[in-house]
Amino acid sequence: MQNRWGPTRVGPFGLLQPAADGVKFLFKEDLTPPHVYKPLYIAAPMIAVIFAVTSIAVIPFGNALTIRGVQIPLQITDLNIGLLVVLGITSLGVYGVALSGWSSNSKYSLLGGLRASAQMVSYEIALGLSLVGVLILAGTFSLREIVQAQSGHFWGFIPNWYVFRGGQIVAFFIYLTAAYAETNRIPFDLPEAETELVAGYHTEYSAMKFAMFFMAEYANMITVACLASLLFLGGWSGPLFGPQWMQEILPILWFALRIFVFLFIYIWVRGTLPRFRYDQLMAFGWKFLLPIAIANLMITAIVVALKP
Amino acid sequence: MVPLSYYLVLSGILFACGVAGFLIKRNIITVFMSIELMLNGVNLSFVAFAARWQQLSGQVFVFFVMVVAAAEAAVGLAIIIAVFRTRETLNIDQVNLLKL
Amino acid sequence: MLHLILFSVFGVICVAGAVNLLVQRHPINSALSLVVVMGALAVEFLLLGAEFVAAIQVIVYAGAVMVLFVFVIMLLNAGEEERTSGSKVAYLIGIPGALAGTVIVCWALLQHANAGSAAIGALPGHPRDIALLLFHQFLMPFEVTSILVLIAIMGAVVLAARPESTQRSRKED
Amino acid sequence: MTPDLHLWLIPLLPLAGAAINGLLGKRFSRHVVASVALIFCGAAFAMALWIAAKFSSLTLPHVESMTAWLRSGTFIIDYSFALDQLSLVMLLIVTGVGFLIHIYSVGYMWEEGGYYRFFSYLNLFMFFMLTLVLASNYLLMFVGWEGVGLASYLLIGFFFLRDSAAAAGKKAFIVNRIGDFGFLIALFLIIKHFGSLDFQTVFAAVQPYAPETTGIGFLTAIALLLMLGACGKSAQIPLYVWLPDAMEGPTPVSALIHAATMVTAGVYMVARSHIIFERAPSALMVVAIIGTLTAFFAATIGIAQTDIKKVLAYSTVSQLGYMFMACGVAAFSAGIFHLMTHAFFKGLLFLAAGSVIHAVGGEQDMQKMGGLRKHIPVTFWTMTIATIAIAGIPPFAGFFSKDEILWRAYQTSWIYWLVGVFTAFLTSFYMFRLLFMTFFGEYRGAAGSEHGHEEHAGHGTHLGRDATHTDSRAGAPAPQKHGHGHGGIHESPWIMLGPLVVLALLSIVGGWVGIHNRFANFLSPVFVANAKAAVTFEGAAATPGGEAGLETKLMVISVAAALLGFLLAYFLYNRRPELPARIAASLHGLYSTVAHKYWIDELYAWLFVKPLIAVSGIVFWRGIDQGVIDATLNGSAGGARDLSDEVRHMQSGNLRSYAGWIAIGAAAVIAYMVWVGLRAQ
Repeated sequence: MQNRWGPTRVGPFGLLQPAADGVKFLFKEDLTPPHVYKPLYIAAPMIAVIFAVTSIAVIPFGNALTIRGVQIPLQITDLNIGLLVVLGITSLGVYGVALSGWSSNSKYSLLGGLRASAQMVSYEIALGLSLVGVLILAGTFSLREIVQAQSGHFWGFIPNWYVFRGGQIVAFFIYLTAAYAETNRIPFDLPEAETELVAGYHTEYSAMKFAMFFMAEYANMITVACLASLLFLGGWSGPLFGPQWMQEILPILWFALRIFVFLFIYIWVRGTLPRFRYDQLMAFGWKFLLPIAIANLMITAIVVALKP
Repeated sequence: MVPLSYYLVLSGILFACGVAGFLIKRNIITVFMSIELMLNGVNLSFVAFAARWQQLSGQVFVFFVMVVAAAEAAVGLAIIIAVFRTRETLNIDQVNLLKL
Repeated sequence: MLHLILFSVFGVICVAGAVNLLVQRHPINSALSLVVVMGALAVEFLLLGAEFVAAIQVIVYAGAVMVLFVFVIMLLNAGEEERTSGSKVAYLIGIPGALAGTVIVCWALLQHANAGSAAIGALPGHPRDIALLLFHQFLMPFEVTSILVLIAIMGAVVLAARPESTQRSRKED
Repeated sequence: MTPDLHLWLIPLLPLAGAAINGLLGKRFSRHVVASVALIFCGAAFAMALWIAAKFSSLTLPHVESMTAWLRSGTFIIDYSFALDQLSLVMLLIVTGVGFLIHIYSVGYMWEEGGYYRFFSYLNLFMFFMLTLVLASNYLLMFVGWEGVGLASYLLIGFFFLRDSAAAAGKKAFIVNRIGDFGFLIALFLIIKHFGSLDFQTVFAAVQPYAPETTGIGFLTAIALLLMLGACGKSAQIPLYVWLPDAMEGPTPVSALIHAATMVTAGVYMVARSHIIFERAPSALMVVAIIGTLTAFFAATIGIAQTDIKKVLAYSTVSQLGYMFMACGVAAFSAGIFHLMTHAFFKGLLFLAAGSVIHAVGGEQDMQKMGGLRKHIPVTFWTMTIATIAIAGIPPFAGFFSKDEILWRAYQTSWIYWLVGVFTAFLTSFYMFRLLFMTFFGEYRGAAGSEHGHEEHAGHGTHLGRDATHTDSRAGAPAPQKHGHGHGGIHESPWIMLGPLVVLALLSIVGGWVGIHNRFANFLSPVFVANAKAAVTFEGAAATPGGEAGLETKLMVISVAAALLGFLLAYFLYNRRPELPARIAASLHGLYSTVAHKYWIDELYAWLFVKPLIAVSGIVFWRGIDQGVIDATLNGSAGGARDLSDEVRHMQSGNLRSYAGWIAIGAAAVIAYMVWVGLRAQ
């Protein structure tokens, strides 16, 4: 772990630093370099952030909250095909990266965009396939039902999470790896590898447009963490205690805790692992993750089929 | 309630746009996209007919069309890359060696 | 009524996207218009109840196939379309033919088809039902398609791979 | 419910061997090739024995149908195999003799190129022959029939580098085609009249017909056409010319295909179709006449031949004539009996001849042999046994079967008998002539012998390995071991002698099964209709005891004829070897006519081949092919070219133009469909 200390000037322990950064971005001069293809140059960060944020729409945060007799489902909309929608919308996020790279009319950006699109399309397959094992076990696409299928314990104390069941721990790690690649995080951050491509696809961006890419990236990280929690770690389940209102609130806390852990791992990995080479990245995705994911899928399917 | 023929007409228009694209576009990639557009139009008619006859097989067929389209896109784009590599052009009017 | 409004709105978006595909001269704009068309079509599918198809439409078409297109456009650095006129036939015969065909079909559909009408979600296509169809009634076509895809993958790899001669010379460098 | 015997396995085993050797044999060593061939062939033989062991428990005929082959309306052909007494006998002969000859070939062909090819062909032949024998319908039989023809063609032309071998292969194939043509038309006639090719169905349908004693009906036509096919396959007049030439093939092939099995397929087919023949007396008469004539005619040619294998070839033709004579007088079981004994002794003769040829280094001319008795005793003794057997001297195998035939022939007409006996005399004469010329007297060969004697000591290890004759025959340059290669006259290795001995035993005892008509009784269920038909046809076929004395008399006469032949041969070729030349000189014209096989080949060439070539050249090639067909085609092609020259401008190579044409076409189709649809409403 060799991460530097962050700036500590703003607020206690520098906690307000993100807010300060945001304000700073808003007020910086919004440069538009010459020779860029303007419509897409402007649209690209929007696309990125829009899709990143939209995909959270179908993710449930907990059971319905009952406040003064009014039931508030902790989810914007519950779809039968919730998981597919998440996957679909995240898959559209590629456009933001790819288009920004192309429209910047800069070789670094273009290379970054190319890398990003190839990488994200490739790893999306492994990502999707790693989830299918869980889907076979749960038998539904609805995220809420998947979470409900994970309630309870087996052997008395181990929670019924899919990460512990049916060998899906393999799928979990495939998912985690592919998710890092999907969100362009270290060790798969080749689209923005600063040692090779200056800053990759967002080299030519500044001010709030630049910030939007980062918003999109972190939003995607949170989405991915949400999905991991929901599919593998039992969603918002956890010990409930205390008075009524606390029992209402606690699931949200448990869910947030899981996401926090995932985000922590993100940063942890960033500090630990070096970056892949591009051909290694592709070979890893196609020749290692994908076969394992398919094998996991086959085995799970056979086990489920043979189980009476 | 929307008459299903509206859906079919929409599908027809999309298909016609695809045909027109094939006829007037010069860029191979765009021509290829026109084909995808046609396939999409057909997909819509499949789904509409599925609703008309209350038969899910119509929707299953959309699935097949998509798979074929994806395969076709992969091969087609590979061909386009190969063509570009040898002829250094994407203009379909200049890729016309297939004649007597 | 809501159905009609939604249908019209997204139908118009569809057609607008398709026309934009034709009008735009830069392939990347065409590609993005096509993505819009596909997204709007997905909504039309949803209106007819085909939720699974809609999701797949977004994932496969918009998320994968079109990304591939964009990728190739970027890779080949395809520029503005040249306005060459290589084919008189396409304009003199093709366009009128396509127009005539479309008009005839649309006329026949609007005037003489009794296709009935559909409410929102006319035929719910749950993934489970579709899967049952796919893996029972359509198992054979499904397997055949999978072989097709396999062949397509291999074909794409072979076609897009650099010719061996250049590969070798690159290694020697 | 009879047990499932898996009859299909029997033909398929050799096929598997053929496939393995044919596809992979090139990489195998000779040992592997030989063992593969032997294993699969031996397995078929073992299976045949197993079936024979279970035979008594079967309900006959035992038909096993694999799967449908052709289904066209009511016309159904299955892949089905049938087993009855007749096919069991054939099965045992084919697999047994075939297996022995396989063993023999391992040694005989050891030094040849294309070893794997040879065994692949040989196994292929076994497959087709077994298909032929086991088939339960005419079409499957025809498959085997054509297949053995193919295998025969391949094996005759095995040394394809020699022109004569290739030509002989072609000749055999083409002459056979003429016969097959007849067979095929017969099949068409059968389909037309009975709507089936299945043996049981057809025969059941034929059963009610009365013999066509007056006039010639379709049964006679079918029978004659079948006979034409049999003539081709079994080398009968007028289609026998291919068989002597077929001796170009390796000797084991001559033994297996052109003596023991394939050429008897015609006899088998006639016997199998006996119900049809019995109802066509005039066809039967034709069969008998052809058989008798062939027997006599070929025997006379055999007298003057000097090539050891040619003598045997004409002898085969002659013996086949006997079999047809038997069939012609409705003594089918006698024919099959002779077929069996003939398979033993003629196979043995050929193998022994091969051993002789092997011994003298590839020489086939008997005039250059002589005195071999001392050098190759085993071969000599086995060959002597075979010669006695074929001459018809009791108690050897040939006596029983030939006597049976002659007896039955006599019952029909004494002319057949007379010719038959005279032929027996000739047979005995030329066979002993062969024996004396080859094994007695002084060695008349080249000087190679003394050369060989010098190296006699070290020779034993090279037994069978130095068959340089085969190299020279294959047109390949002689190998470097030429020095000691030509070697002396030496006995063949035991892998070749073993089969000789087994066959010699069979040649001795093989005929004993015919004592007291046991063989005929065994086959009688197959020829059960025989007796009835024979009654109507002949009047008094059922042998009453009173005729036994006559039978004995005839037997004595035929044995006497054989002994006479032996004595004459002994006198001419052992006592007074200079005499034959003088006789030949005094009978100059007759002798050369016989020696040149009555100029039949030349006659055929002048009568058929030349006119055919001329007619083909002038009428078909110049006239029809060039004048009509080519002119029409070229004319239309030219027209098409001119037209397309105009239209090709549509083919601009521009994709968008193509799309334009498609669009307008699609619009037209859509318009038409909408119009039709609306009109229907």
